[in-house]
Amino acid sequence: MDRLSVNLCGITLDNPVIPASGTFGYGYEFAEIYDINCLGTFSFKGTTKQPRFGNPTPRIAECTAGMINAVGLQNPGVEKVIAEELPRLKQVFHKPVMANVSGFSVEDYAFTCEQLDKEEQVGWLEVNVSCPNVHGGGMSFGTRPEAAAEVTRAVKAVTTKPVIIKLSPNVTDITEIAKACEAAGADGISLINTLLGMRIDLKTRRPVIANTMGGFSGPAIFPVALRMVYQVARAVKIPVVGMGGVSSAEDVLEMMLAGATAVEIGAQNLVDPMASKRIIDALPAVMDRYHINSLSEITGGVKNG
Amino acid sequence: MDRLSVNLCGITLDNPVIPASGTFGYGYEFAEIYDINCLGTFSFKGTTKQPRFGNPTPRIAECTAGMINAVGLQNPGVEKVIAEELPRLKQVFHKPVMANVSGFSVEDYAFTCEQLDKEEQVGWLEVNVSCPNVHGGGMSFGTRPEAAAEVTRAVKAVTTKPVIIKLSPNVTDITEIAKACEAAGADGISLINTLLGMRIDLKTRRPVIANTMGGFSGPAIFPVALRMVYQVARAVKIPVVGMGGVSSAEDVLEMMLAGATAVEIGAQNLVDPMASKRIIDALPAVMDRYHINSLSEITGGVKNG
Amino acid sequence: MRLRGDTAAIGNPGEFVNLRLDGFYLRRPISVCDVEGDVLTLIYKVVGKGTEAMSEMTPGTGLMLLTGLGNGYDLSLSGDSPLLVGGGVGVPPLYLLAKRLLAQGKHVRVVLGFNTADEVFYQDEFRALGCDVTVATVDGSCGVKGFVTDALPKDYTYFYTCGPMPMFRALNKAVKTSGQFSFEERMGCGFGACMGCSCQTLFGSKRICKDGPVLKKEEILWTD
Amino acid sequence: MRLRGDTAAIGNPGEFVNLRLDGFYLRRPISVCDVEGDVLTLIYKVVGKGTEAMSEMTPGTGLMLLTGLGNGYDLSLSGDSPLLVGGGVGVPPLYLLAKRLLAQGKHVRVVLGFNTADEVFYQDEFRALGCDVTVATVDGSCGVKGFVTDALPKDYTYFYTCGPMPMFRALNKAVKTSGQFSFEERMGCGFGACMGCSCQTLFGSKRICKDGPVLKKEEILWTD
Repeated sequence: MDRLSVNLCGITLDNPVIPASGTFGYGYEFAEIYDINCLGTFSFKGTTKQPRFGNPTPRIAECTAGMINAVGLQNPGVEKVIAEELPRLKQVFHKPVMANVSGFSVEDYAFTCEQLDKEEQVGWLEVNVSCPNVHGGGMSFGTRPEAAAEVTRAVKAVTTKPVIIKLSPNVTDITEIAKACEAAGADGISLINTLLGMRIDLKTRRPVIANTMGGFSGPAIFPVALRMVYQVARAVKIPVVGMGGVSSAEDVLEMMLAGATAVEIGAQNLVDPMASKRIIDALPAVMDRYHINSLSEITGGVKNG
Repeated sequence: MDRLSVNLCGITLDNPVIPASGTFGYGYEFAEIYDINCLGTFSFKGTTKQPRFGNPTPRIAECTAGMINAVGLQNPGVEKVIAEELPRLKQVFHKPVMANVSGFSVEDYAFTCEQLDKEEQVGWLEVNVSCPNVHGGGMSFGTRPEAAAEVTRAVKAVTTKPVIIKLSPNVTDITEIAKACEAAGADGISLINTLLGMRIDLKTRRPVIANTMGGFSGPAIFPVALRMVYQVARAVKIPVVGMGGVSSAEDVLEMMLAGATAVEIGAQNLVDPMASKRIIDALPAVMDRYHINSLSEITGGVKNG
Repeated sequence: MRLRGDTAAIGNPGEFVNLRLDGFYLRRPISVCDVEGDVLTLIYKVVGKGTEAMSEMTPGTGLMLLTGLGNGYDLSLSGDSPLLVGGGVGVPPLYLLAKRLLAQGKHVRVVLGFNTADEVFYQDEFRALGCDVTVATVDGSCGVKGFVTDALPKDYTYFYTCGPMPMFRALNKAVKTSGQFSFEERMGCGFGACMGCSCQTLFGSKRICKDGPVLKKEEILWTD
Repeated sequence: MRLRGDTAAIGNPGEFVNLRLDGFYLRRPISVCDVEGDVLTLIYKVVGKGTEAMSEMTPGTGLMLLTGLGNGYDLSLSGDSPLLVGGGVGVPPLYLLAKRLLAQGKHVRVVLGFNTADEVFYQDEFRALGCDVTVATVDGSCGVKGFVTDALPKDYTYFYTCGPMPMFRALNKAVKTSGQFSFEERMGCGFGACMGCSCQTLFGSKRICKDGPVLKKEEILWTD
């Protein structure tokens, strides 16, 4: 087994680096820039039952060491994703892919996951119960343990592939929600989704984001993400996928020591399209510097303070 | 009325700039560097009933655009603060000061506030129900509406000065807690305290902070702070004091447009001892640039997106 | 701002580059004004902290940028005498376009709109290329008094434009032919990944950064 | 690293400066090695990204720093023949101390400890000042084989030391006189405001950055 490879819910990844949903489209924009088969896998654009245009623009605001987005789950809907996007994705990426799913009702989630579960290339279902940018859905499922558990149960009932629940950091106690998902049958937990943030344009005195608030991501949120990954990894027995502001190989190692089995790269892909590849290429030398032989050994390896 | 002055709970401030508790000691370290009477006021080091040494070191970790601290409410205890610190403070600062109070029980809070309320120079009591760095107290009061309300009621019952409750951002819905404090008689709300964060030292594989986690502050958290100030300002009728990553005059204006009556400056005082003075000096020119005549007019002035 | 580097990826006029600036998380998209060999010319207006930082850069400073972004203008539809209409900061991308059209032997008419005389720029450069240039200023301090729509020539075979939305709306009503509009929007990535700059068109949603910034008159969905 | 600027605030040996580095939020505290007129000498070891960035600075670069931080060593207690004990990165602040003590006509003995010969630095500079210098290396590749405690002279009137905690503990047991230790701790502000670097002493809590970094033997509370 290669020193970079890890096992996520029974599937071996060549490395733990996974571009996060919403920052990597369905892969082809990046495939024009580099061969994306160097990735462990990637989580494709959040898919819903119905097509969605998403929120009005502006959808993007810049912040110190980060950005706010309020895209609002723009996607062509699961039917079109299966009919048009996945075949194109298959042309440029030849590994199991992570299917990211959002919904507005328990039935939505179950329906969309059931469809994607049947797709050969789908290796994992990442169920997003934490989108901050849609009303009457998304995050509301991720802020109540019972609701998150209900979605988990409904999805598990109609799927065969590993189900990873993606949690929101905008909660008082994220371990409660993680434990509820685990008890409901989740095969893994991924966190954190974006922090709810806001900026105001002093010139216009209006929120920079048309939707007023949005999801804050980037290096700025890394310490919060690392803390929550650490807390959740100690609260559950299922694998944890860590994300939130990861922008270097060092960050990947820190996430893994905190308890992550694999690590997603989000906003950094947007400011540097080569970011995920650069991080993978940098890993061996950085591992050497910190005397890490094999990545699979360090998950949760942080010693007590 | 001067274009910079604002009124906080019945007391006029020459300007809305307030160094935050824990970043300004009792004032004299800064008084050696500049005349701190230029400040609107400042919130002194969090005071408890009993003396506290605080947490083991290291207590500080650096992050991208911010820092984590886990000082743990080090202070000489309310008796010594009144006997030794306040007389020294009086020598260097000649305006009403904000007394920051923490506790481990409702009785603690009430006792300490009652003592400080009697001190002539104390203008406001800022009750910290949100310290992330102490166990079995601090933040736990700030994460449950009933608990925060109970502290508020107990303090109000034994004090005469305006009581401002300082809230934690580490909650699912901060407006619930703010509303509970308002209903319990709070005269104002200040937010946000630090976000709970963590870093791991790759060399030692231990948390950088001896206490494992700590409070994350600095420019990185500004978008989260601004969002919560906006939410709370719309949820309550009492004044809101905004803080969290404020490091420029522009940030002050953004906080006020979001709904803040006054603005606290935290971590920035530590990396630039002149920060609060610089921000005050910069305000008039920045106000001109954005056609702001008087600061007291812009609180909550953000238009809908 | 003039930059020297690999310009191979820059194809059509109307494309943009995305600049990485120290101390800023997101890149800054700037339209290509001109490219000659390995020299890239960008013209920008200082509107925020980012462009302010750009204006303070000293010659010789290295810059990281992504080039060849966006679709750019389609020259094949221009006809013999295309009309180029630029408003304010929308003027620069039309320069390379004019150059290319002239190189194809077209007769290029250019109408440039500004608020006032002090804002007028690049009219001489367009004339030097051999374009037939008309300037309009809102206050009449230079050229025709009024908006670009008050300065349109009688006949032209096609139009290309870049400028603010109000100008686009007025122009869309005033023009007699088909043409292409180059749009602006706040972008996340600038290469089509984040869906941050999507807009609705008559033919579904398009990403300004990848499917645009240039859209054809026939596909634009005009709101209000 | 040598810096030119206002050094007026720098008083005692053992004080430190706090450097602001681009791209890093917290300042970097570095002990003063020497100050001559307006020239400040700092010696640091590259241990993290911050010191790495410092090592990549080109001469002529401007730096913002707070000077005159910390209490520094108290020279009045040195007696006629003080002993200076430095371990690794703890060596630099002893240089200015030695200089000042020699200027007062003291006979200065210096013991410098390192792991191995390649790490040895500044011994010649101390000799050039006129100190009586002994070097100890753990592997014996230079000077006495062993720790600084294996190289202590028989008699001295007082000691001053700076180095790692294990050396402090050993030294504390080995010394025959009173003396002063200069401590290291992760700091927030560096000027006494944040309580980030507090330590317990026999006389209550002290802030390494403001009440320290130098503590007297008699006040130190030894824990491990």
